[in-house]
Amino acid sequence: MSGAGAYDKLVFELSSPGRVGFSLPESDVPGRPVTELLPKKHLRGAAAALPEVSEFDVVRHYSRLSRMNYGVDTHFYPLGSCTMKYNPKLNEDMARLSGFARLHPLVRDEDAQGALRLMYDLAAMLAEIAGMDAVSLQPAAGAQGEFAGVLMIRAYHQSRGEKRTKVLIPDSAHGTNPASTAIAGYEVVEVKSLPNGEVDVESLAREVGPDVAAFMITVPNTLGMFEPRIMEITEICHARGVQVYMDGANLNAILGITRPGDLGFDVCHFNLHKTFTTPHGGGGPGAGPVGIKSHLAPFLPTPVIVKNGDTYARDWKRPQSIGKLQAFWGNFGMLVRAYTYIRTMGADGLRSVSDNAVLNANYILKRLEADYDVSVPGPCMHECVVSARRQKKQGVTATDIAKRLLDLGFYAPSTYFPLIVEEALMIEPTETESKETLDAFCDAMIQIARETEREPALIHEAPITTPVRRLDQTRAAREPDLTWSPKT
Amino acid sequence: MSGAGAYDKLVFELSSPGRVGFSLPESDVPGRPVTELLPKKHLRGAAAALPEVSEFDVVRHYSRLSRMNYGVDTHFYPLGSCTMKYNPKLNEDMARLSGFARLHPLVRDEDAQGALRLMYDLAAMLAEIAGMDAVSLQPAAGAQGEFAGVLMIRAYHQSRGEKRTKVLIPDSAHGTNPASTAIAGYEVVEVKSLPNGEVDVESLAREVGPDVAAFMITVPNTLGMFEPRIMEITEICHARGVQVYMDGANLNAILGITRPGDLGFDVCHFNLHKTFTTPHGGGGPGAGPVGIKSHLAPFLPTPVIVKNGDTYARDWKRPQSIGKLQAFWGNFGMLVRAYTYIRTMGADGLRSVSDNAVLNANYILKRLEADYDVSVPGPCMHECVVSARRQKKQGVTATDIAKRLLDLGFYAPSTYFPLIVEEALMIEPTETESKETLDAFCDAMIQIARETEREPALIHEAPITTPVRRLDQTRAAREPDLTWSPKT
Amino acid sequence: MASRYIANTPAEQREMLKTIGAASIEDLLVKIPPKARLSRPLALPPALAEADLVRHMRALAAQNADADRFSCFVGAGSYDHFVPSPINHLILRGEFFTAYTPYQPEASQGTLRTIYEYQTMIAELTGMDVANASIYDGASSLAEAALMAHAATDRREIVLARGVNPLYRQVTETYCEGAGIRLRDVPAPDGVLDLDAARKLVTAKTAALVIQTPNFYGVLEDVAAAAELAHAAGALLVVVADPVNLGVLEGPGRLGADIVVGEGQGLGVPMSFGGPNLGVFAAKSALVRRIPGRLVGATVDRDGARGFVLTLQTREQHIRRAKATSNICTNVALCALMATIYLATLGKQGLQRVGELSTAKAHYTAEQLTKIPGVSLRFAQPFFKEFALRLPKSPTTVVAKLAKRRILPGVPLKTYDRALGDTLLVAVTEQRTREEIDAYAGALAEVLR
Amino acid sequence: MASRYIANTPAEQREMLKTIGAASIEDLLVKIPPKARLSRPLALPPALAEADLVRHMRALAAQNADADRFSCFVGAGSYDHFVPSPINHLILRGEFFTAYTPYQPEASQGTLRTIYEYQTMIAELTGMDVANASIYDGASSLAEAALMAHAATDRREIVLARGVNPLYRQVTETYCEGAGIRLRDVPAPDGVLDLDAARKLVTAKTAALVIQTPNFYGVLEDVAAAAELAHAAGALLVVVADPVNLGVLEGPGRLGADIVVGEGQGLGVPMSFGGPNLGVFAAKSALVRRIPGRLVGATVDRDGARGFVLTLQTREQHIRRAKATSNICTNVALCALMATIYLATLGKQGLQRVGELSTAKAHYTAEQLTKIPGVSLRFAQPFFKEFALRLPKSPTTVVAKLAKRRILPGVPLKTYDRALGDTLLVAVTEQRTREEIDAYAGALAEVLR
Ligand SMILES: Cc1ncc(COP(=O)(O)O)c(C=O)c1O
Ligand SMILES: Cc1ncc(COP(=O)(O)O)c(C=O)c1O
Repeated sequence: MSGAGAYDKLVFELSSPGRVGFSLPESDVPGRPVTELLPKKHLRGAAAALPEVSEFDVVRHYSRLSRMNYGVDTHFYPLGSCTMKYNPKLNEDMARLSGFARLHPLVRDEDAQGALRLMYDLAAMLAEIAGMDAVSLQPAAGAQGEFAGVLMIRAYHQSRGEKRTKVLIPDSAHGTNPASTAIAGYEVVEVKSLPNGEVDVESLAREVGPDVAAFMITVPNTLGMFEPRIMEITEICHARGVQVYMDGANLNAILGITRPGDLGFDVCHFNLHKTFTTPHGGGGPGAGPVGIKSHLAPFLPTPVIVKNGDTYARDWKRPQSIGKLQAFWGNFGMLVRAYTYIRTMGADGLRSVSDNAVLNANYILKRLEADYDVSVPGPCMHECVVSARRQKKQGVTATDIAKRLLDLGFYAPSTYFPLIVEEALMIEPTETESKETLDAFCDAMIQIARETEREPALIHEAPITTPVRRLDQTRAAREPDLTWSPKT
Repeated sequence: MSGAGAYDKLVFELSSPGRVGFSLPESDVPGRPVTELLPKKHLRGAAAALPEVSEFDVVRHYSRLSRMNYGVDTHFYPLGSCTMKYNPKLNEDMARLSGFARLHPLVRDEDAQGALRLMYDLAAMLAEIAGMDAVSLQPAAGAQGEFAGVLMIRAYHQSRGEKRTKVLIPDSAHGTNPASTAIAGYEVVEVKSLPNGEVDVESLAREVGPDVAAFMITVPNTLGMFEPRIMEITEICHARGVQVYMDGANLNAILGITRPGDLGFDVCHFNLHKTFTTPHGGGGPGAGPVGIKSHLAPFLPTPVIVKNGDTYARDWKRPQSIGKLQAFWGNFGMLVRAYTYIRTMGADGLRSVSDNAVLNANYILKRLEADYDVSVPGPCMHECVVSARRQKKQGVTATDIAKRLLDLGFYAPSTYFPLIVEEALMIEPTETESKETLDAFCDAMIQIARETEREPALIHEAPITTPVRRLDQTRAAREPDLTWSPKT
Repeated sequence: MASRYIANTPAEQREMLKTIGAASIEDLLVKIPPKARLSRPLALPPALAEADLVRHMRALAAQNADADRFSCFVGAGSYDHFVPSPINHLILRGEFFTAYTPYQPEASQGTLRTIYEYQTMIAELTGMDVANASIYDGASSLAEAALMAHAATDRREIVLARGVNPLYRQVTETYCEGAGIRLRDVPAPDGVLDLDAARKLVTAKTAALVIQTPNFYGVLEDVAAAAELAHAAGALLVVVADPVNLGVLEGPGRLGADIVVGEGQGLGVPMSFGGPNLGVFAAKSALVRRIPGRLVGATVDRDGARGFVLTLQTREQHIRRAKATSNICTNVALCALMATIYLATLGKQGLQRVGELSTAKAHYTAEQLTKIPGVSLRFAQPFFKEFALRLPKSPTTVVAKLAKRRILPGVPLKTYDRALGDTLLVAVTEQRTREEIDAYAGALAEVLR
Repeated sequence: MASRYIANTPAEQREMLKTIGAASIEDLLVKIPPKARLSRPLALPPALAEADLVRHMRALAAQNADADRFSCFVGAGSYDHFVPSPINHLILRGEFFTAYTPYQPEASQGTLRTIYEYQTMIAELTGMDVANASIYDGASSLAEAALMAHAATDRREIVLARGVNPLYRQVTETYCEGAGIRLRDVPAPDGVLDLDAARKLVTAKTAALVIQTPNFYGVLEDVAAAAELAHAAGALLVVVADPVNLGVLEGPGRLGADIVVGEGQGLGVPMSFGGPNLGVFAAKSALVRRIPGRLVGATVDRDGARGFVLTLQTREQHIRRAKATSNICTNVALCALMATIYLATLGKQGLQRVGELSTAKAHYTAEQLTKIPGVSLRFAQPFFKEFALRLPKSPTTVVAKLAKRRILPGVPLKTYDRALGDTLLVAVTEQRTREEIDAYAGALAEVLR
């Protein structure tokens, strides 16, 4: 691409010795230079080779780099399992109020009453939404929420003197589920799903033995389907002393419709960066609060935000706590955004979120079913998974389709997830997208299906409108080039 | 263009009946509906046909539209006479402090001391920069500054019982000069410049007679050249009772180097959106303060911001004032930005601005002189004018060159201005651009000169990387389509 | 210390000078006569580092009674209407924010499209055929309308209703001076245009009759009657109207206005101590080639694709110079963009709600305040979001006392009209809560006791 | 009332349902067993309109002692460093802000390039070969380093210097529990690592020795000595370091560290009551295939043009699942972007100045405070921007009293170490002015009188 798109600089390549982009005051205190204040052995031998650029260089460089991205603000971003909904601008304004953004984490409770109240109330609202008894806001993301949840389960079993060593996880699960569980010290046992993605309840019933600590499942599952026998499953587990964990990444499907707690789950995490509109930011930060039933409350991460009369405090005296997950109390900035969102929507609004998320996903599923293989017949919940199995036979893979979509002005669905669906394209439209956008996307998908037959070259060549074309992943992994150096 | 660029919607085309993008509270006061409070004849017959879109529709639509623009933040923007320098982000933060942004203009002086002090101090700083005795911050833009300045000159002559009916303006002047002067009630007499763009002083001396109220000139002139005999000119004028007005649009060339007041000017306006970094915003708002010598002070627009002891006030008691130009006191938000900028730079910083602006312009002039005709040999001041005269002979006009530059990732220079240079390309790099950028731009210009000879088709076809290609201006003017309607 | 806003390093300067063939930057300044040179540094306060400057600016800002810290009931041409959050985020996108006037349309379609949308929305709201891309503010828009009426009719008198904002009148006077246009005023003894008086003043010499609705006192004028009267004399009717009210009120164009101007600040533009504002300017299509300022039109590109350009530019100063319809060049495009985003966000229903809420709250406020002994409405006329209140004590004193309680109760009208020395002009937008209104009423009652 | 965050209108819903062939949205929820359905609306506080919500949030924010209204001398892992204005403007560009992890590299080159830049800058500052794209915060970075050291050495003990932030120790403990890794502590009676004690504790069972420099008490540790000691036992040396200090202090990698982790919040990320933060993670290249989290690498596209991709993904959970090097998925990319822009803006000279100013001000503060009778430095060791102060009165009481004067004087260390009941940890960044420091000294003197 030439013109606006033809930019190929790294900030280091703009550097010019002696150019400055900062403005710092002269020292207003008397004193000796740092070279005299500190022993030489601690001081840098040579100044760090950071770029030397002007403020304007910085602004133009990063403005230009931003234009090499697709974002939700600029493109439909139907990435399944990620709930790429609109991130309200108001949330950003609120998170930037200096009473929040400029608050040090280690001020006294008395000096942070507004922040603590917000956290207390947010935890209570999330607990109500999920039907749980308590919520810890500390986990920094979904994966850390899982980790915290599994650790609480572990502490619970330990507190009862039980030695359970395994956690069962369906083969359709997101990778963080087994990873978090393994780090928590459990053996992960993968449970094979039925062809339709549902749990094989009978076989599960056989597997949940006395060595099983927990069963971890995503609801709706990663095929976008509600697990019809879920209450039966949680009952079976409980009957065997097994805790049930719900991966709440797909909560956007069920707000006000059904609640993890009511389904029998003992633990459930939230992804505030999915369901509750905190921005994804190119990969994070998010927030992964974890909700629990009361029997797990003693094990909550410290500190727990509590309310005493009219004041709020951080309670550190939790002898059975699993400990801390982050240095401080959670990704507070994200909590402000999620709080703002929930207070904007209210109960009816949240219910309407899920209603429309489900409607949009089903609309896409319907519109695509003639041209793509559908793994499980609808209705689906908030997302749908189609397969490019048919296209694959003609040499067009899910990846190819994703790349072609980029050329047509859309970000791509999640591909090859869940693992149990061949050539999976996992499409999550969210409730914030309009019918026109869904139609344009479906039209593009159908067009690609046609092109598969008539003009596959268009697809194999794609993308051609992006700042770069398909990239050599193998080379990247074989000869890792992870930092810039002047010779490059 | 397909992909990211292929967006062709107007907000009306996204509208869906009943969709909402706003959030307003329910009324918290008792009372009757508006239909009962107000006589029916005042009420709209039918609701206004505004778009009905969601907040996200709004955000994505305008985000996408923005991507169809080049701006200084994303592209080198060498538009002569416009001083397209970097607009510091800090200015924006300061202008948004609620003590400034949320201040009503009609609060008492006592309730606006910070704002009035800022205005008072800014006026004083501008007066010092230009060597003038007083500055009114009220004019909303350069053209209004001119208008105010000419009106003050007029009031001055009137106050002395003189009837002068003409204002002399060089043919190289910006269009606002004659336009503002005409509106102020003067006959405009165009003065022919010498071939090198300078004033023909001898002929001017003949023209400034007793019927001439003022001579208005841009310094440096619109060819980017300093008028070498300027002090002689102001003297000649003064000797004949003629006031001299300096169009200060090009002040970026002379900060701390020379001052309009010291050159003998009686009036001079500033374009804060040029020299003093307030953003151009796609066409405005700007601010056009006007500076004067003390003999014109009685005629300043009302109110004048004054300081009494430690307090600041708006002084309305100016019986000889030319009156008001805007309902309120000036484009205060822009004043905050300019103030922030001047306080950031200080005297040395401003001097360095002009030094580097001049250096950059001369560098470009030098690098282009082999491939383009240079109207006046250098050194130039902050901008340079080259001519595509040579290219024109080969069928490539200044417009063609401008369009080709768009494809090469640059905005275009000003074209066909000043009018006295054939196929003019007026290039103003500003001090905020780096040598790499200037080199890249010069390389592109030289490439185009080569293409003129070898591949003119590339130039005639340009632009091809922009959201649209060359547009049919004639059709736009012949069949004006100025508002959207559903049938279109 | 090098500046973060200047790119060139000393080494680069040397390199560039070498290319140029100059020994120093001084060498480039040779055309400036030595005696013209400033021989000392500018006497400016010292440069401040970013953090120090922020501290200084915060201190200045804190000395102002802004509408976040004070309850604002001040109007008279600038209003504390709600600004939805996305506006600020979107206008700050550098591609909008740092672009110039869209002279290269192919690289400016973003700006051009938003102006075209703006023109459409303003035409729709005002009930006119066309709207321009903006004028500085409401007052200068009115002044431009007066000049345009003069040019269109070749008549030299403008008749202004007393209900027109007096600050607008002042600006119009400034602009009309040069053209030798005379302003004549129609009294408004009852707070509305005196139609009989107007009929006498509007003659064959009248270029335009100017009214404002709701007028300066908040009172609704009879636009249709004014139109009839003006047209009968062959004059144009210019109506000053605040577009934010036009979700509820009829577009003046549908009632006979030939030109509608107004202050668009209420459409998402911060009050910002009075500027920048947004001058709205709309007209009947017959007048299109006389319109001041920029116009954007739809057209097609070489491939037939829809595109937008600045059009009818022969009206403008950069082409027509001394004969241009106006001297305006830089306008307030970004404020027009704010208004466009505002109107898109509020939309059909929202703008109506803003008007309804403001009216409801203004009437509630009037009710509460007039319960206080000695306080009454100055005019017995239907009003919209603003009203004139007669007080038993000096409005200036009242304002001073209420400021101590963080209430900005309105504008004393004495300065604008000696006859209204006992009158306070009170504006109430949808932003004021019942709590604030009740607090105002309570405080006023106390202060008047 | 329809929501501004939901696009579908009732009419559109009907149309879509028709296409789907369902009568209602309820029909789409059939797979949810009736008894699983929530039969009542969620019991949440009522929805608030934008303006009301803003008012509510402002009220909450006003109840916090933020660093704009209070003089902040609190550190201990979160610092009030200066944030240049452009950072916030740039990260808010929707293309950065609302993008996901760059799984489709062709449409994510913006994010990928910034991460590559970030990795380069962090590697340079820490003196390491590679850095990852970020971990949640400094504490979880340390925890990941402990797990990685365990995996790399197959040893089950981590020896932690007492100078490591105790909150980081707690998090490390949480993470090590599952893997059965044991933490052992080396005392720091004089405020620095007791090398003799360390030598005893670091054995053939030790996966890593962990030190922090400047440590929790602000004191500089001898990294080279620690490296020698650790390596002698075949253990790795993990160093916790705040990258904002590394403009002045030597990159731990050059002194022998194998892994450097730390909290990057000081690099332009707001304190935000402790999160989101920026977990920095850098390592020697030998460890690259064991690094947790994402890595971006340079490569070429089909046409040979430079491009960037997520690479070495087989380390990660979405591929390796239970055997991944870490469970991290969402990280803190946007905070890494802030840091990247911060480091580009400050640059070579600026970061150095930040360190110099902070050190100078910290030492000036220490001098002023220790002039007060009864106040002394807790440790006689070289410190950087933070120091432990022994007070003659309870630090908790002092903090409470100074809060009334809008001074946040530091962190009482009692909670972290009973032996330090008389100690206050004071941090001073370049943001604190002499005026604030002197006011602090004055107030402390008064309070202790
Ligand atoms: C189903 C599911 N579970 C868990 C996660 C992990 O959440 P996070 O990325 O917030 O750590 C994801 C994220 O993509 C997910 O989709
Ligand atoms: C030389 C000159 N004079 C006057 C003006 C008019 O200034 P403004 O656009 O601020 O009205 C300009 C603007 O481009 C200019 O370049």
